[in-house]
Amino acid sequence: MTTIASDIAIDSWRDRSRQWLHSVASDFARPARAGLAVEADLALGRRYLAARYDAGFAGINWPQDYGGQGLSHLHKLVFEEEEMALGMPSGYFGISLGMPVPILMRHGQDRAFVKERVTRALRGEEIWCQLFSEPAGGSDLAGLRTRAEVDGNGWRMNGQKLWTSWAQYCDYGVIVVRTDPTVPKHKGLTYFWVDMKAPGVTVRPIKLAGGDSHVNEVFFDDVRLEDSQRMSPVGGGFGVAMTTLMIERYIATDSGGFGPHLDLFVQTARDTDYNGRPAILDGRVRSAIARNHAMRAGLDAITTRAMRMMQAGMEPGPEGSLNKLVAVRSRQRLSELALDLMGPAGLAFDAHAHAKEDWAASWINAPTGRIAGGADEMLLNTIAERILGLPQDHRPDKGVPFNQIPG
Amino acid sequence: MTTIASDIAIDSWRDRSRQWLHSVASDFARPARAGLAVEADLALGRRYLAARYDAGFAGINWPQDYGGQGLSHLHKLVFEEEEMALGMPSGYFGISLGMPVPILMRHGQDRAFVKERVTRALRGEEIWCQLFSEPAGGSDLAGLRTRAEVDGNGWRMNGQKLWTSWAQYCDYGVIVVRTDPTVPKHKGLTYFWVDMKAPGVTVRPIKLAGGDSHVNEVFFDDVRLEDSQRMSPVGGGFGVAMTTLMIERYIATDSGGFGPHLDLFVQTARDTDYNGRPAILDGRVRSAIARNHAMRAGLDAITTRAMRMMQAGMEPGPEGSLNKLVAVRSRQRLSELALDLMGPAGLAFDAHAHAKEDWAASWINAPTGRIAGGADEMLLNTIAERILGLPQDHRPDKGVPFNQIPG
Amino acid sequence: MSILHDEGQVAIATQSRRVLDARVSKDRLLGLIEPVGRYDTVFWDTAIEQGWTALAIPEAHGGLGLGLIELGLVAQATGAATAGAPFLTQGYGAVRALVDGADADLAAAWLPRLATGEAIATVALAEGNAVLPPQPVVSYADGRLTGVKPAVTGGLAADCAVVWAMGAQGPVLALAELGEVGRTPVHSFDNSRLYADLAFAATPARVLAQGAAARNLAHDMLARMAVVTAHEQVGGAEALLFIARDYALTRKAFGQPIGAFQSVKHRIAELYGLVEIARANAIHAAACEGTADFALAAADARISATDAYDTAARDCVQIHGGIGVTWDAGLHLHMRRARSLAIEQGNLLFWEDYLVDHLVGEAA
Amino acid sequence: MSILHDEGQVAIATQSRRVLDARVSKDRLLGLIEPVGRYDTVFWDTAIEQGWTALAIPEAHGGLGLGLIELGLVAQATGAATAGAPFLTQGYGAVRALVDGADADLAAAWLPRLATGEAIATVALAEGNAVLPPQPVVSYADGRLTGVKPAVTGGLAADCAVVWAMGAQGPVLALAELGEVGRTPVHSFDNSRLYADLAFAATPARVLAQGAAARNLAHDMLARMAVVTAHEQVGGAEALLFIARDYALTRKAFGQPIGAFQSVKHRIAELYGLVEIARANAIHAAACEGTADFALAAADARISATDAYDTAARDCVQIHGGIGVTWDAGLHLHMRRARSLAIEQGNLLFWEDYLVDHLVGEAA
Repeated sequence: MTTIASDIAIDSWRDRSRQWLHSVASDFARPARAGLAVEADLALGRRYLAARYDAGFAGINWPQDYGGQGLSHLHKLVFEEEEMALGMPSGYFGISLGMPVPILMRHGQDRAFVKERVTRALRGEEIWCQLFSEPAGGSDLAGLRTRAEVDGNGWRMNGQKLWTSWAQYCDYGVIVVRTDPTVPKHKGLTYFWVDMKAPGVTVRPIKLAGGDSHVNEVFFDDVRLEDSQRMSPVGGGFGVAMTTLMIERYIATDSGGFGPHLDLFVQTARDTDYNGRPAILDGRVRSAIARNHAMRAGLDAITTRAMRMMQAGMEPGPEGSLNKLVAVRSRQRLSELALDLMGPAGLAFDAHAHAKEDWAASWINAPTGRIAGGADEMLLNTIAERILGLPQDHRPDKGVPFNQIPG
Repeated sequence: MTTIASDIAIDSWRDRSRQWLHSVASDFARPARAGLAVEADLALGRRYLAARYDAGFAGINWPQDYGGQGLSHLHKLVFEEEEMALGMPSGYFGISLGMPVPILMRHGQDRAFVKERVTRALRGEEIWCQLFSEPAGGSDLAGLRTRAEVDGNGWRMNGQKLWTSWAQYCDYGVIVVRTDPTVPKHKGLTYFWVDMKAPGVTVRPIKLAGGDSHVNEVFFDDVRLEDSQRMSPVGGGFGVAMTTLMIERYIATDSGGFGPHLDLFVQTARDTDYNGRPAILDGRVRSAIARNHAMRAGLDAITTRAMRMMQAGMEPGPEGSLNKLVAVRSRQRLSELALDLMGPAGLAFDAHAHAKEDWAASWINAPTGRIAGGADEMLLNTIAERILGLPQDHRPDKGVPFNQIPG
Repeated sequence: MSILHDEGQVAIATQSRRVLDARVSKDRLLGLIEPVGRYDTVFWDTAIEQGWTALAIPEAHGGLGLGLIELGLVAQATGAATAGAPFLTQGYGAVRALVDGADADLAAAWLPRLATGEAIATVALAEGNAVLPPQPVVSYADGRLTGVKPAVTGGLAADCAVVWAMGAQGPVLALAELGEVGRTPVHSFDNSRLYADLAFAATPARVLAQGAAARNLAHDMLARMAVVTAHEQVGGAEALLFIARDYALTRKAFGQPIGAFQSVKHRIAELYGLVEIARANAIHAAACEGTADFALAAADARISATDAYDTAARDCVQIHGGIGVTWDAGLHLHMRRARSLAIEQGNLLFWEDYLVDHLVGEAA
Repeated sequence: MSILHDEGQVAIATQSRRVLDARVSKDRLLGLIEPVGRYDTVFWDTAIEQGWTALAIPEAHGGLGLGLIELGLVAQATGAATAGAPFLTQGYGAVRALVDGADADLAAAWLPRLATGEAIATVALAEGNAVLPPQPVVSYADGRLTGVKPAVTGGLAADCAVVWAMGAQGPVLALAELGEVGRTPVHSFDNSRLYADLAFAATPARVLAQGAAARNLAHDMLARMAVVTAHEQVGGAEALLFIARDYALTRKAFGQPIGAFQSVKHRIAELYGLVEIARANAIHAAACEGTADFALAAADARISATDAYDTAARDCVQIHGGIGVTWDAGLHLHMRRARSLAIEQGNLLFWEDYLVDHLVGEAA
């Protein structure tokens, strides 16, 4: 990203980051992780986060009195870029430090408690998850059914959440529940944090199409919540949840759609023969490379510009929301084409391969990417409504009290 | 179409048709029409229809006592296939004989009058148009505003119609008007025929994007309609109109999307050099040819099967409705690619070229094809609702009296 | 030819669907995805019991003497059921080679056993990315085959294979028993396809055809297998179309069935178009068996069916949202099968080129 | 480099849009489609008055000494207005050739007149379908050009042209006055582009560069013109995006604005994506002027902009329904311009190959 390199301060920051990362690469980077089962890899990840904390690269854009570095969002992005390049085992903590913990910092009531949680989360000692989606909910956040009723000076929670990433390894979670079923859908929600080890909490991993099980069903059976665990006004949970989702959408940016880099496709196309000559000489393959290159370059330019604007203290444009929609969808097609080109070799499958480095893994997991964190159709609606001001879809449930909506 | 050729009766019919068509080709076929202005071409067309009538090829699947031949729909399709191959000037009468006149035969009250009209229409002496769409209507037939009020023993009509093909050359038309604005939209419509030369009728041609003007605005200013001109029960016009549209959708079938035959694209790709070798050797071009060939072959197979079923006295499946949707959309892209391949030569434009024989003409007129006779989106809705049983779109105007719908 | 099915054909279609609906279990199929070397014996026993193995084998050799149309109808049913064994298409290819190329005793030795399902046959033409390499590396000399054929479909279980190999006077098609052949399993995303690298080491084999005759026979086998595969793909795509339609009718979001949203509704309508076009091509191709149009019709069918199945898998999962990407929902059975069928015996690029070559008369 | 525009650049963008909104008349443009040889003098006078002709010319030669970023912003405005004269992009290509290749007196003879708009320049590189033929048919010898350059943009009105021709020691770039040159108009679907076949018959010309230098300069001209064209295409696509959005908000069907139907709504959202990606690429490319990334960035910009404009034309018309295909509605002004810009100076296939060649380091 030449534009960043042109910035001296950032430039030296990138050097420092790279320097440290390479100094610990032998212990933590991609080669060290090869073939590790999830549990072992997670343990390695915890050690990595501790080391990162001690080295002063944790909570880069968080206030110092929470153990952060007090630097800019841009500094954070630069470090993560270098981190991702080496394939450090930080993925397990991405959601935890990305959404729930910042929300806790902002809305947690007991500051001493908050401070301890934040530190432990930064050191990888504790992990937080985000409990939003539900079986009936799908993309419809306001349709949540999990409920909490007043119980003495606190609350009693019952219900079920779905698609909770890494819940099986989590110590705490943030959750949105219905505290008033008698008001219209999004008005009756409240935001809490919950102890995942508390009695009545059951976590059941869900195996995904690709074969892995990093998402979970979570059941709540008369789980006790203190009112001090509340992080929004009663009935004001929807707003807090939306900010979380916005953060999420903004953090998730990879013009490769979290699949392989285009260089890998070019390599595949050069190494594979088709009709007795390298496949890269075929017009269909060249077109796919060119179109994807142009698309990714555009998304990268959008991200770069957003960074420059943040640097200049400006608000980046809304076009950032395009990234996931466009990139993941294209990754799916490109992965299919790569498998086609590989021919018989494309039939092989390695269950431990990473989606960013293997076409079959990228292809089989692509549909999850198109749905997680906002399905394509939802993103298109968001763009159409929030950016272009087009009308909302017809919604029969609008303004109807939740308990009067036909199941 | 080998399947038809395999049928003896049809086979000999095809020979007879071809024989006659070639016997008059020198007077009427494509070469004879080259460079003719619309009026001259239309005059030629009228002479052709008279000849066709005298030769016993008019109204092929119509009852004999209306001057038809009393043969099957399949016989008709076979003849038209041969006719189209030679480029006979029958296009001006396609709508007239395709929709309005059959409706007149079925629903006209004064049989003597009907019989005379049918004969003259078959001989090309009179042309009928179809007055459905309106400025406010678009794809929404039930939203028509043109109204007819009871006036003594007849009706008085006022309003405006739009997109009426060949109206400037028409003697009569069939029309759907609102006779009761106090009932829900589609319930207040009635179906009439109208004399296009009657006082109060004004026809104004509309120039289209491609430069031609075969469609018109038609204004009705206190036009008198006798009740004998009514062709549906009062308030029962919607049903009759829908049958007309169904006929239309069924008649309109050309896997080339009414653009050039794929052979012309293959020719273009062979004659054009790209990167110093024939463009047909480029994978992108080959892919376009193969995909379009497969798509058209599928549509042709669907049509062929429908014909075989009709022959066997069976009801063809609903998949016929795919033809226009898929074919015209693909024609648009293929035409663009052809222009791209031609390079500088692709920039040239001949205002008199036919869309079926020229890429620029095909490209510039393709959008009209995607909208006329049911826009893509409407066809998709029809397929989804009528064939797959998916729910209708939300329609706020449903069940609301027409005069209470906010403009 | 006729593209309208007669009563017998309609019966085959309904019966094959009915029996598979009754006997194929999604959970059993899910259990076959990850382990290597296993296939759905219940399905295969059914295929034998129903006479599908005998369908396209001449009556003289204990078969039913039926053709591509009937086999296609069965393949459509097996495609809808994501059948857990790959032998039907491969077996048909081998049978055609035996019928057209084998001498009486060889045909008599194998065809009856293939008809009863005692023996399983496959086809090994491709090497690397070449579907039919002009100069195959696997060599034939003195009645023996030597060399490796990669990722042969059904290779882990087949008893014999029709092999495309290089002989002294150019390429040959030879039949080899696989008893002594080295089989290296290929761990795949669709393991019930039983892919194996077959290593021939001076393996005894009988020549079925050589030179031009071998090439023509191989091309005919490819086109015929393509038509069967196309039917299988159509069956899978149609099944996904119905799954998507039914889900869109029942699943609610924002207070209405998701099928009321045009993004879902039109996606399903477009799927319908892809499926019907592919189906029409497949039926047409089967009906063209033996005519001059066959090669072109086979390519039309294969191209539109591959596109339809891949697209249906992509879209049906997307329409399901989160539930669609779970292991247990099993939509990935179709997703995986759509890919494996797309790659086996020639990817889209191969069939596009095959079509254009035939169209402009530069056929190999 | 910077991809954030400074105040001066923002001013250029706003001012150029404002003045064109005020002075460009759709009816006048519609009147230019069918007749051959006419262009929008009001627009061109405006371009001169606004100093757009001087924008990229060195101050030493009476220009403003600005670069691709500024010219790109103007081009975006002219694209939005479907400007009725093609001289800006062509002129810029010629200016670059003169700046890089011409000796002092030749530069001094032409650049000031191009800056003031007294003279109009164009570029004639292509022959047949070759954007930059390795062996051009048009020949250069003894200071004279001979041969025909087909469908040269602006060829009917230009005073001089930079011509790609074959000299004794390989290809050359030469500047020729067009006074005596035979011009055959090409009747086009976008006639204000002023296409003409230019027939050189021993036409006096001055060499700007030869051999490798000529090839490099020609490639640089192509990439630079591609970036300007990309900005023009982005402007057009964005204009269509807004037209579609506004229509979807006002036009009603079935009792609600058509923008409430997802088929329309999502189509417009997808357009937004294409436009923003193309815009980002165009801005990035302009900012890369003179860097090693320039060629690749130019191809990225040209490819995404061509796709965005063609798609926007297709979809915006479709969203409008019947009214969209009328002559008077004028959407076909964009439809036509999207096609003419897609074809001029290299179609999508050319730029795709250009990109891949540079990416894998096989650049010509």
